[in-house]
Amino acid sequence: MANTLDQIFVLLSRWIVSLLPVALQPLVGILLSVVAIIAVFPGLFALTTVLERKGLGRMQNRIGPNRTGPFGILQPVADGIKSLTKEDIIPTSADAVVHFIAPLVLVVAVFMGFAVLPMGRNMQLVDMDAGLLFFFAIGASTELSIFMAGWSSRNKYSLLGAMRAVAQMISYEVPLLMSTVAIVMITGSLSLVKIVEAQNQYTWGLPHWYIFTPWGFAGFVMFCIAATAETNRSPFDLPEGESELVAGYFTEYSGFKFALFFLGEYLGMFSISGLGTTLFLGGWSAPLQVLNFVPSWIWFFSKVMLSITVLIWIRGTLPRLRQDQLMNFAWKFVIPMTLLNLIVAAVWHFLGDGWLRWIVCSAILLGVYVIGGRVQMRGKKFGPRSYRYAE
Amino acid sequence: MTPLAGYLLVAALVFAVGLAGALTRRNAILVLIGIELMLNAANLNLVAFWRYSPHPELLTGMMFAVFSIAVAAAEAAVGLGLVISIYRHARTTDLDEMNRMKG
Amino acid sequence: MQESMAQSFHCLYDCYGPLVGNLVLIPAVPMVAAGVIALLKQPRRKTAAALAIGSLSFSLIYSLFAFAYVVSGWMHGLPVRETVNFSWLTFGDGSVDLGWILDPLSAVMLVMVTFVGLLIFIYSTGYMAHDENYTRFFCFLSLFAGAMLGVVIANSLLLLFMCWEIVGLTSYLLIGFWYQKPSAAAAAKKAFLTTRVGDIFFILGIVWLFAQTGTLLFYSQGAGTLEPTALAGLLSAPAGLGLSAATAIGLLIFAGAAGKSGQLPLHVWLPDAMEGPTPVSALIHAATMVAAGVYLIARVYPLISAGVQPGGTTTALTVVTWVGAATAVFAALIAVAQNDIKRILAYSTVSQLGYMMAGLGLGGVAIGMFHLITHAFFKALLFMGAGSVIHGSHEEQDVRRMGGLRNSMRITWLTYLAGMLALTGFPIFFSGFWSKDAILESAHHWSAGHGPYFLLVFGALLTAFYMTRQVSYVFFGEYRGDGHAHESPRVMTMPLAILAFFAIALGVVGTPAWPWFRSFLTDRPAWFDFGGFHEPGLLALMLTSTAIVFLGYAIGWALYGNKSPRAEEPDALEKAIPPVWTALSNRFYVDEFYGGTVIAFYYWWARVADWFDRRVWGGLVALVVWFFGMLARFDRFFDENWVNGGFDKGCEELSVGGGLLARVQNGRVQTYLRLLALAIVVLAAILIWSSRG
Amino acid sequence: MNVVFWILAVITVLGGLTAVTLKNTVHCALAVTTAFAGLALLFLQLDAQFAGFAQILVYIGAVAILVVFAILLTRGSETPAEGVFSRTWFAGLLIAAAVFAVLGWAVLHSVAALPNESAAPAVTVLQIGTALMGRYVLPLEIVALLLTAAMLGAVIVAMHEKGEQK
Repeated sequence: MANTLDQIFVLLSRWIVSLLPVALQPLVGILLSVVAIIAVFPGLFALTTVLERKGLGRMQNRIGPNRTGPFGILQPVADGIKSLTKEDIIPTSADAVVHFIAPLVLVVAVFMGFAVLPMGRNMQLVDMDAGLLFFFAIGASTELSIFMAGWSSRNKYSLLGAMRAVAQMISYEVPLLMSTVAIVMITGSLSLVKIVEAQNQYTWGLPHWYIFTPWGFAGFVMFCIAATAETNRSPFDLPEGESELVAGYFTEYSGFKFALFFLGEYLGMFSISGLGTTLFLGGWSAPLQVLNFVPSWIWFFSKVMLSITVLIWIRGTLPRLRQDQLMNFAWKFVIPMTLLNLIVAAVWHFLGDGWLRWIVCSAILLGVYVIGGRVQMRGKKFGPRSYRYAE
Repeated sequence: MTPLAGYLLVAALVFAVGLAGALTRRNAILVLIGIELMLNAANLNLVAFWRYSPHPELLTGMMFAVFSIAVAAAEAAVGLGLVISIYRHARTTDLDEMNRMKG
Repeated sequence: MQESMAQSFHCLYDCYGPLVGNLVLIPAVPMVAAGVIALLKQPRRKTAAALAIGSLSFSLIYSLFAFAYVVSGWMHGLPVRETVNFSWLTFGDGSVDLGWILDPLSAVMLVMVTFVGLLIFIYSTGYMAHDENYTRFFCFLSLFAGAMLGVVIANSLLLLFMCWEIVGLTSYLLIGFWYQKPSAAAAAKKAFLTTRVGDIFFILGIVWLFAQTGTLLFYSQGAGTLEPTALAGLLSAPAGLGLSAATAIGLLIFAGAAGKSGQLPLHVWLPDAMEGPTPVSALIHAATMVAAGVYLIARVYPLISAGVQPGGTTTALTVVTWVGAATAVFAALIAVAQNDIKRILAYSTVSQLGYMMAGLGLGGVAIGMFHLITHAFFKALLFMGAGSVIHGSHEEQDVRRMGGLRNSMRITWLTYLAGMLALTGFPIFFSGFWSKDAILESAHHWSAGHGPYFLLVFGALLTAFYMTRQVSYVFFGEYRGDGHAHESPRVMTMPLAILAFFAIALGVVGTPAWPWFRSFLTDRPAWFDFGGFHEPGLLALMLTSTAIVFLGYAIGWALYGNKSPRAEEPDALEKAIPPVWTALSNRFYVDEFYGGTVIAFYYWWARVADWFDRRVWGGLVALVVWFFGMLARFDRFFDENWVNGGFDKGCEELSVGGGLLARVQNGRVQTYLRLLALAIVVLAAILIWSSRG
Repeated sequence: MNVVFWILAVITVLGGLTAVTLKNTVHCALAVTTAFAGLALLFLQLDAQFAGFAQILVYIGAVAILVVFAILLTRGSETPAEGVFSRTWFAGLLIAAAVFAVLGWAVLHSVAALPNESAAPAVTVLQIGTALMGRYVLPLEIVALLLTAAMLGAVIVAMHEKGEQK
């Protein structure tokens, strides 16, 4: 029972495909999954916008949207309609073609990223042998679209925003990649499916998720930082820092294109947190052996949503960085630490099983982090912060 | 399936186009772009020959391509850095005006 | 347990427990610590000390584990000798292997070195507290500790030699630690060079050994140099002068050991080494490094004693014995007439090392090593006590300007007394008694004559004498220094107390009744029975040595006891027998002798070489210069009149041609690129064309 | 003759052509990016997944961005007054054509000798990794060194005037 429930989507698609003539079957099979992805994630996107706006509202001591529908549930629908019906403005001096292409490229690229994410047992569009590489290759091409958007709309805010975004994304792509390489080293495969399966084992009912190893944990922290920067979310949201440059690279966008950008942003968020889940949090594997009866896809999506919530929480909590701080942080702290992580992972691998590797690896990491933190924080003063809540 | 010749012809064409770009454009950056195109054409040849070689499992050609991609990245970085610094000095990226080394 | 032991004992080439497999950590960790400390900034004193002490305590713990492992193996009747060997570099079909070893010898030595070392590290935090080069000091110290431990665990003569040299280096660095003192710098140089003399012989021995056996590993499953097959080969190989290769190599290695352990005639550097900070003297020049020579001999004992019949001896052993005995007495004599508290101890160290060597030569590894261990403890104790005294009486080193300190420095006094009694071999209660007694006993039983026996007994007498002299100078009478003495801080006295305890207690494991130590090193089971005392002549022997020691105390007390002579008035002994005194106080003129012979020769030779340079070579050079000068003149003449004309013409031609070529060189990248492409086209065309036909 | 190949080929070549002909430099950069993408897809066509993804990652992810940055930093996007083509563009074009002629001629001449399709090699990333760490470890190290040197060089070349400006 549990198994059928677990595999329900797979079985469903198989069944549908089996109805068709053989010639069409592979094509339709793929199409089905694509459609599923294209259907599911925008839905999630709608859900998330509400979540974010209400959550942020609570954090900032506001109510958040609560007019449309019960508790403002229908807010995204309203937004969607609004953005669709709005006039689509293209600045006269803008470079029309590029201005038009940019959002498409972004959305397409982001959607392609989902192709390799295993969202449940046997639930991935393709199990590519170089899945991780594919993911990053696709992710890299989003930068270009952002640049196109910024440059084409002939507006210094947009241009600045784009430049910032690109610089930031390039700088943080390195640690993002590095922090995952450790996992590739340990798993011995770039295929996300294999990586998840490697984590889907249990000792004493506890899972072998990589986050539960010293290097894995450190890598996860680094990954989160880099991912937040990669998706241009606060505290790394300089490219669209409202207070500095109106809305960054999509200042000049309106109507549906704007919606596309918005969608692209959130999809990027999903895909990156999906990747994080897959790499560190054991993908679709259950957190406890006893919970295995719950369908795998439920686990995957709940984990993704969890990490999204954390992202929202961070956005509600942390102040925005300055550009130089951003760069220094990337090149002087995150990247060295990810490099260190590689070494630690190697040590872990070569020390073989046993308690020794736990002690050694944790010792190295702790030592370096403490010292590094000291060096970074030298001469910086942190005073207490006082909040005042309205009753 | 496509014969090897097809790939080779495409590679040759891309190479020629790149060369033309490198030879005809004024802007140093575009010359660099042309050179990148030529490099890519070479890579395509490498990969194609690897694919059609009797022993593709030896990976030779593809490895070569991968390495040349890496080298090309380095080349682009340095080249563009040079262009920028030249621009700082001469306030131009026009190759016709960069003839200080004239004999 | 049993099986694992058995398995590990009959170990094949590279099967060993994790414990032995990682044994290299013991030296490695302090060395790494040294490296890290070297990178520290000077003000980071705490960090440096913490690093050094932490790393060494790690080594200590690890060594204790190793020791326990060996002991348990031995208790199960399965003597442990596990080696980890690996090939360091390979040439042709030969290869130089390195490796490390865990056996009773190295285990005991490991524990001793790490333990004493740790105490001395702790002590130094107090002693060097006011030195601004604190970090450098600890860097050197832990480097030394690492190298020394490397010497201990080495299973390859080459690895041992490497660490040996590092040890020598650190000793040099530490003796010259206060290099701003010219005397210290000189002493450091002297130590380095003198030990070099020994080391040259040593490496000769190593090379020879390698040439003979093709390996430098001590033990590797029957293929090692110390294992029967190799030894048999060495014995059979002649080396001229009626010596076998084994003997010759043994002697060469012994020369190296003599250099490190300050045996006659290479002892001159050791007393001067006292220019270094006192902890250094205690650690390097009393407890560990100088013992390295003894340890080396103990390690290669199978080689030196190759082909020995039970009860008999070999040439090498005889040499070792005689040198040792001679050194023992010689140094003791000199020690009688020294006034620098540390120098006295230094000479006493030399003589004790003599004892160890003699012990090795006479009674084998166990006896020599036992004295080494006990001596390490009480001599370290004495040195640190001396350091504490010096510290307490305002950097005063002259015993005549001290005195009466027994009241002002209680702990130091008591611990020092313990050390002194142990050194002189006060009966029953002190470790020194048992270890020295064992040596005397074996000397007494020695088949090849009684010479060493009498020498050593005389040495014992002298030891008792000069120690009494020193103690009564330093601690009795009334204080003659300036200011008034004060006790040293806790961090310095605490190690003293610990060491004192061991100086007393260690004797337990070496009594004839319970020769635990000896049986441990010789892989025999040990049991307790008083029958040990009933061996013929043993009790008599013990009584004799006791009598001798007390005689020494008596004379010493009679001459110096409780009276406090002024520094300027002549020494009591000098009043008694002036000529002897002058000879002794001038250390038998050994330094002067060397100065008169070796060094003078070098000076002379240098002068000759200098003259040769100036006159002969200088003249030649001048000649050549003149010749070329003439040549040049001729050339000039030739040039100006004939060459230039044609050359100018050529130049014009060239410049014209260059002008033409320069058209092409128009500084446009694309032009060059174009030419390049053209060339490619042409070449490719030619290629294809040729390939067609 | 399969369709995908031809589509990709056309995309690539067109991308290249537009890249070298367009007036606006940024457009050129974008066009050349499409050419890169086309080439990457051609690699995939040739079952060289790894090379293809590497191509995308490096060229589209890094080189294209670099080029764009360079263009913006050098104000290259403003089309110069005296035309985008150098004075001697005609010669250049001729030579390029000649080169293509020679190459094409060579290819067409050796069509008969060219090897035929062999079975698609099952090359896993694992094999590539082991090859990189085994047979190709020296080149790998050297390339790593080169990249480091290049990075440092580029940084220094591009910012050595910082001292004067600040």
